Amino acid sequence: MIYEGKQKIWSEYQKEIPDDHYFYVRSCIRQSFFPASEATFLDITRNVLEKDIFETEHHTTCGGIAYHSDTIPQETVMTIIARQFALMAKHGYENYVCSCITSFGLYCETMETWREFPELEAKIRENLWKSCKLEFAKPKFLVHASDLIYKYRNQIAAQAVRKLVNVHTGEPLKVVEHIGCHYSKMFPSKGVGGAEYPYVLVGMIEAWGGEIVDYPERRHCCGFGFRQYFIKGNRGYSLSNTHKKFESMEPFKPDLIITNCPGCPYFLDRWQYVIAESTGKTYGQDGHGIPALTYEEVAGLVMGYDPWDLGLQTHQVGVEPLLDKMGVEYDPAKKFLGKNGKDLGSPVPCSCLK
Amino acid sequence: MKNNILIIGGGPAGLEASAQLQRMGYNVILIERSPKLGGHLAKWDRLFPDRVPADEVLRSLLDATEGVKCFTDTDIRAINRLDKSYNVRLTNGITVLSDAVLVASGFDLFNAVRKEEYGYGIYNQVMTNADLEAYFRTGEDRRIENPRKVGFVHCVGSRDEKAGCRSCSKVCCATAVKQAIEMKQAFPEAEVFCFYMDLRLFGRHYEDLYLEAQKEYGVRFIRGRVAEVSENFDGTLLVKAEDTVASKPLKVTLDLLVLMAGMRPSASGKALGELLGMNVEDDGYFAVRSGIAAGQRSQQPGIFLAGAATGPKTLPETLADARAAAMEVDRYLTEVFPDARNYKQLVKERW
Amino acid sequence: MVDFGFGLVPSSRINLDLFDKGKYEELAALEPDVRICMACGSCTAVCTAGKFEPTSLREAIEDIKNARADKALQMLEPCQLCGKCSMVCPRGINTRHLILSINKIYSEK
Amino acid sequence: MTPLSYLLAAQAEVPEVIDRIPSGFSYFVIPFTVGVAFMFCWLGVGLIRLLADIPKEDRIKFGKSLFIPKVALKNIKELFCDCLFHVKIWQRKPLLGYMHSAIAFGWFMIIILGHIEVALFVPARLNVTRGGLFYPIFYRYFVWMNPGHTTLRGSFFFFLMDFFLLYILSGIALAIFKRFRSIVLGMRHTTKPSFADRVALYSLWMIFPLRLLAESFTADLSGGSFLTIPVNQFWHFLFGDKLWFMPCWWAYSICLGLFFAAMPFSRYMHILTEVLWILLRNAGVKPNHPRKGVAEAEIYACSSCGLCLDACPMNVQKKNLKYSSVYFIRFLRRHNEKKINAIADKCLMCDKCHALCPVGVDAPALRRAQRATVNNTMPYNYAYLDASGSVQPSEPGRVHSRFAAAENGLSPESAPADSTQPCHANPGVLYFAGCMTHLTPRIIKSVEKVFKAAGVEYAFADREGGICCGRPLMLAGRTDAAAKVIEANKQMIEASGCKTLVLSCPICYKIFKEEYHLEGINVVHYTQFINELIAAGRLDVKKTDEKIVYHDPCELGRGCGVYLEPRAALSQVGTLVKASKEYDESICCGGSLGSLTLDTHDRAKISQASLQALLSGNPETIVTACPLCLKTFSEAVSRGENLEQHVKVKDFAEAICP
Repeated sequence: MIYEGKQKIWSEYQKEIPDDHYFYVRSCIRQSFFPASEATFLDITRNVLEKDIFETEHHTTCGGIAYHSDTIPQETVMTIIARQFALMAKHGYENYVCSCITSFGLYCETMETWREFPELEAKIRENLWKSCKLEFAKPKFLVHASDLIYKYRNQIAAQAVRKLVNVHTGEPLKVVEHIGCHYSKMFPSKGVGGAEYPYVLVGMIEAWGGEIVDYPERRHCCGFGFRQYFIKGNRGYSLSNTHKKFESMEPFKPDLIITNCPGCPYFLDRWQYVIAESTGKTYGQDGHGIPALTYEEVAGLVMGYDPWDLGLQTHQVGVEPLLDKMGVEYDPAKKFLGKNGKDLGSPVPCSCLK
Repeated sequence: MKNNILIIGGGPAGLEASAQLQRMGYNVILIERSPKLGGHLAKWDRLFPDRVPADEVLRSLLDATEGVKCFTDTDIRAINRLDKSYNVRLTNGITVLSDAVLVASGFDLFNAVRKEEYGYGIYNQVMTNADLEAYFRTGEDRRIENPRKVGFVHCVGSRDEKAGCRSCSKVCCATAVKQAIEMKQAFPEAEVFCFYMDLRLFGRHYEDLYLEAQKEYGVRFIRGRVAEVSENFDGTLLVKAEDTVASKPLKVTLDLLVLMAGMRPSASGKALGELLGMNVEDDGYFAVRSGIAAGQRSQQPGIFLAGAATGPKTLPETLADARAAAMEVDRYLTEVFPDARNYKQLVKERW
Repeated sequence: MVDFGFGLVPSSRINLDLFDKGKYEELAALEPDVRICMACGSCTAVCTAGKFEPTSLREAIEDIKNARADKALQMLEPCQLCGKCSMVCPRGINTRHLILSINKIYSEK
Repeated sequence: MTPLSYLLAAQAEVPEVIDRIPSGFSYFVIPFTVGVAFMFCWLGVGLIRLLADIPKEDRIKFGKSLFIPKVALKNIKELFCDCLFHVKIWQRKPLLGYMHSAIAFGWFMIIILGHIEVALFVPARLNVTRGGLFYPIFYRYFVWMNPGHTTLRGSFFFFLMDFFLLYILSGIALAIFKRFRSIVLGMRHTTKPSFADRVALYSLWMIFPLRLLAESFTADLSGGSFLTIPVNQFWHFLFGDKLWFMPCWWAYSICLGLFFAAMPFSRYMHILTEVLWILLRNAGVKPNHPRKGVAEAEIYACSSCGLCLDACPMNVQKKNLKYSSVYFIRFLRRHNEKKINAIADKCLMCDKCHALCPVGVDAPALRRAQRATVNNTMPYNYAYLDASGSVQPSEPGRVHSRFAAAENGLSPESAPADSTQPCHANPGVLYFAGCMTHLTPRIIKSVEKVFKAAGVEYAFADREGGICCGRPLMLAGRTDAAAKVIEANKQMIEASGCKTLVLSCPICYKIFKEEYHLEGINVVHYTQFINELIAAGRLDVKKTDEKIVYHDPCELGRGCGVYLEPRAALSQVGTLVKASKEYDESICCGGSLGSLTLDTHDRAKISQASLQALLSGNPETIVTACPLCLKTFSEAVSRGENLEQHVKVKDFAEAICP
């Protein structure tokens, strides 16, 4: 691997990311899978970095999951999106940041479609007015939440209490980055670093002291694939997809996977259990599996957040070995206690995956 | 009276046209922007289909240019058209009053870095056709150390609209087959794969080359464009393509991947074209007066074109084109140019 | 082991790393013409057996080169050795001997 | 000078011939006796082994055949014609025939006459215990002519013995000459002799000159005739009264002994095994293995004469001579498995070596058997053949279409051309084009044109394509697979209810005729069928002055013996010119399916040679009656420089009905 070669490509795919004043929209599934990640994002940006990140409870789903499952007309999806944009404008913002990659991809796709087919845009403008009495608007800058963390990566590093380093050996942690497919594969120029060698997560890892691992199947989808997962008859493909990625990354012995998409950490995490349970194969050291974290969780870890506040207990693959490696102090007894201190109930221990 | 003719570009087309026009008695000034004459030919080792040494061909081209005024390391600073002639200021300070200008600005090899998925410049074991020729010339390349499995990717930067080059570069198929053979000659134990979309082996003896590669060297031809290359833990390459003949995706681990970078319009040629006010077509190559009947005349009277400046050409085609251009220059300078009174009318009729 | 009602799906991808070079060289020594097929498909188009069952020498050659000799053998089972393919092959491949040779080399257990 | 100084005085009471040595033995006979005894033992063991290898029913068949008068007569005739007179060689190369018959028949006669003499004059010595094994051979050494009793009887035998000796010697002289200048005897190629061959050969060359020497030395004692007496006198002239003749007899015996001892390991084994082979062949016992059983007799019957080298179409390239039948058989004898397979696979199976073999060795059949040992066990899956008939097809329409004509019974494809013309009903004609004919649609078109013009009502068995006839599988040695295909075709044809089956491909024709056993169906090649149509006046043909040469396809000519019908028909439409090689000497076109390994380049060379032979009479048109030949020649002609403008290649039906 020639690092300079990658740098050259990264330099060609730099998108403009405004520093402040964003209208923030959440992700449907992240809110339920990893709710602490979005909270962490808001906490870091608002409270630590003191940025103006606005959110409203009136925003809805973008319709992306329905769209990619072929169950919603395009015009409907576009009108939903137009409504989100209109909400942004209504609150006086022109920078739009979303937490979800599916949404991000769909927004990019929709904006491109409007650009190519202005008559469609006119139609949506009309739909929006008819249905919501809202004024049509488009964001000036559309970014993904990971773009913002990428933008702030050095500030975060400056305020970090630890690095992505194995405190016992002093070696940097080996980190696999996994980008959501819809982040830049559809529109390489819309992602930091493009589609082939995306830099958005690599930049964070580099800034926070980790070592990036570039494995052959790095481009592969996490396995979600919408219909591959939703329909049980297809679920084997979803699983096989993830299996292929783990087989490919295994020789590199990664300590950690960092992701920027709602589905990816979920599937890279949960399918490890299913693979272990159905084939007996585990990845990572001593049958522990490889933790797959969101970028907010990783940012939170380096910034010294309590792992249980970051929601790391919601992962199937145990994060304790990673925390130990990083030298993060944690109270095992509090792992399954809620914010209010009440016992959430702990899952049945899994014998196949430690 | 001896007319001055300025020839821009010291590659095979420029050299051949210079030699021909010099023989006809014209005063030829050849300029070349790089320090060395010969263009891409000077960097190549052997030429398809018969694998003759490129140096031999270049030497005979250079030998024939005895007496041509030749400036290397020289570009054009400014050019302005007088009545009939061109006043050309060169970067070496010399000014030439030229009655005809022949542009032989050639081509650039496609910058393989731009096909990001192939990882040229990123993966250690990926190289281009030009790199491989350099290896054949010098025997040195850090990437080549007794490779056991070698792949050749055809059409890198050719027939690829997303890479901005829709057209076929014409020479890469034959080059790939030639290099595959040479690779097998150098490393008989190696397995060699050629990934192609169509094999465009149109010229004389090219099909023989293809047959030889299959029959004598066991080169495996796989119909399908390589879509993705990754680096394995051990530094080998994981290459993915579809075998479109088998209708199945395919993967193979290779020790070396050679990208057949195609022909692109010369970037410096383009800058020159802007100075001369010459039109280029969508594909970036110079427009000609008529693709069939007047392929060596530009759309500007007195400015001629030869070689790959007007699109991808094989070496014999380039040389033939250069000779044709020389004939055209001669015809212009004897039939059109001298008649000062009717010059405009003649240009209208005969250009 | 838990049955989730779904599981890993075998890959249909050709894996050239599984290609048995030694056996292929044995075949090529027996019938060198295996090397020169250019996949034009003439043999498949005229195949007498191919009217009834999928039979294709072109595909069988491809299968062998793609490390799927088992498929190649299966592909050639309906062959009647009638020789029409040898008549139409533009490269003059000795098709019948190639078919026999493929059987000879790859049916060996 | 008294040449016969030790002549005894005439003694009337003494018998005419006196047993000179009472013991009837001399040490010099030992080499011969050992040699010949060894040879007989070898032969005996071999014969027992061979008979043991033959299946029981074949053994019985063989035993019975010897007593069937018709077969016995044939045996005798063939033994004389083939083994002694070499009639087949005479017919093709008279000088070579003379050479062979001189040695074989001459030697045979000398042995017979020797025995007759012993039987007449010293009958007791015929007993094996009293030297019967060697006495008749060395008769002249052991006896003393009573000069007083020189009668006509004796001189008659003396004359015959000298005559046949001279006859043999002339043959030997030719043989020696042939070794150095074979072309004079009509052989372009000769075989390379092995070591045993050389030993046997040189001893054979020496045997008869030494016999002449030995007998001439003793001619004044034991008698002689026009050859031995003068030579005897010459020796006396040279050496005086006393002749020291023992060395000659020793040398003679040693040479004989050497010859017989080397014989089982040399080509000369054929002298004896040929007899067995003829008997087995005439008994109708066929080899089913390339080396065991009957085949053993067959391969040892090969004389390695090398006539097949000249016959082989592959001889256009010297490098391919090594694939000729003679070497195939040699390697079979030597059990050289690798070479056997390579040679077996290369052959075009044109059958010319078989047709021209003086011994009638069917090398192509042996090659087929050899191929079967390798290829017959290969897997195949013809389940689809069953699915087409009684079993419900999985994809209706697709499988059914195969034998549409046959399954729907005969539905005539063409009405008589002219309804006013009396229709010579030829009911139940089924035309089967075959795989290859489908690659040469001009044949189908012409055949149908002929049928239409002659008002033949016919059904087309495989208009939409059928299955293979099975012959190519057979040729590749895949006998079991072939049987499956044959069965499927047979069902189709029998179900059609046809009376006549017309085939335009000789490959199909041969197997349909030989292996299908279609009861009540007349299987004809279209050349025969069309010739009949012309002869019966049903097909009008126009005679032109087009110069036509006819190429005999291997499978039709040598394969099925059809030579005359196509020529008879063609002579009605044009002028037939001769080819330099025709009838059973016709050269394969090179496109034969028989060869498994011959490459296109080598095939092209054969096509060229075949074309050259055809063009020797400057024809305008080459006509052939085989789709393979047609395609091969058409391509060869288009490859040849300017050839295409000079000569057309036509199919038989095309030539008849242009």
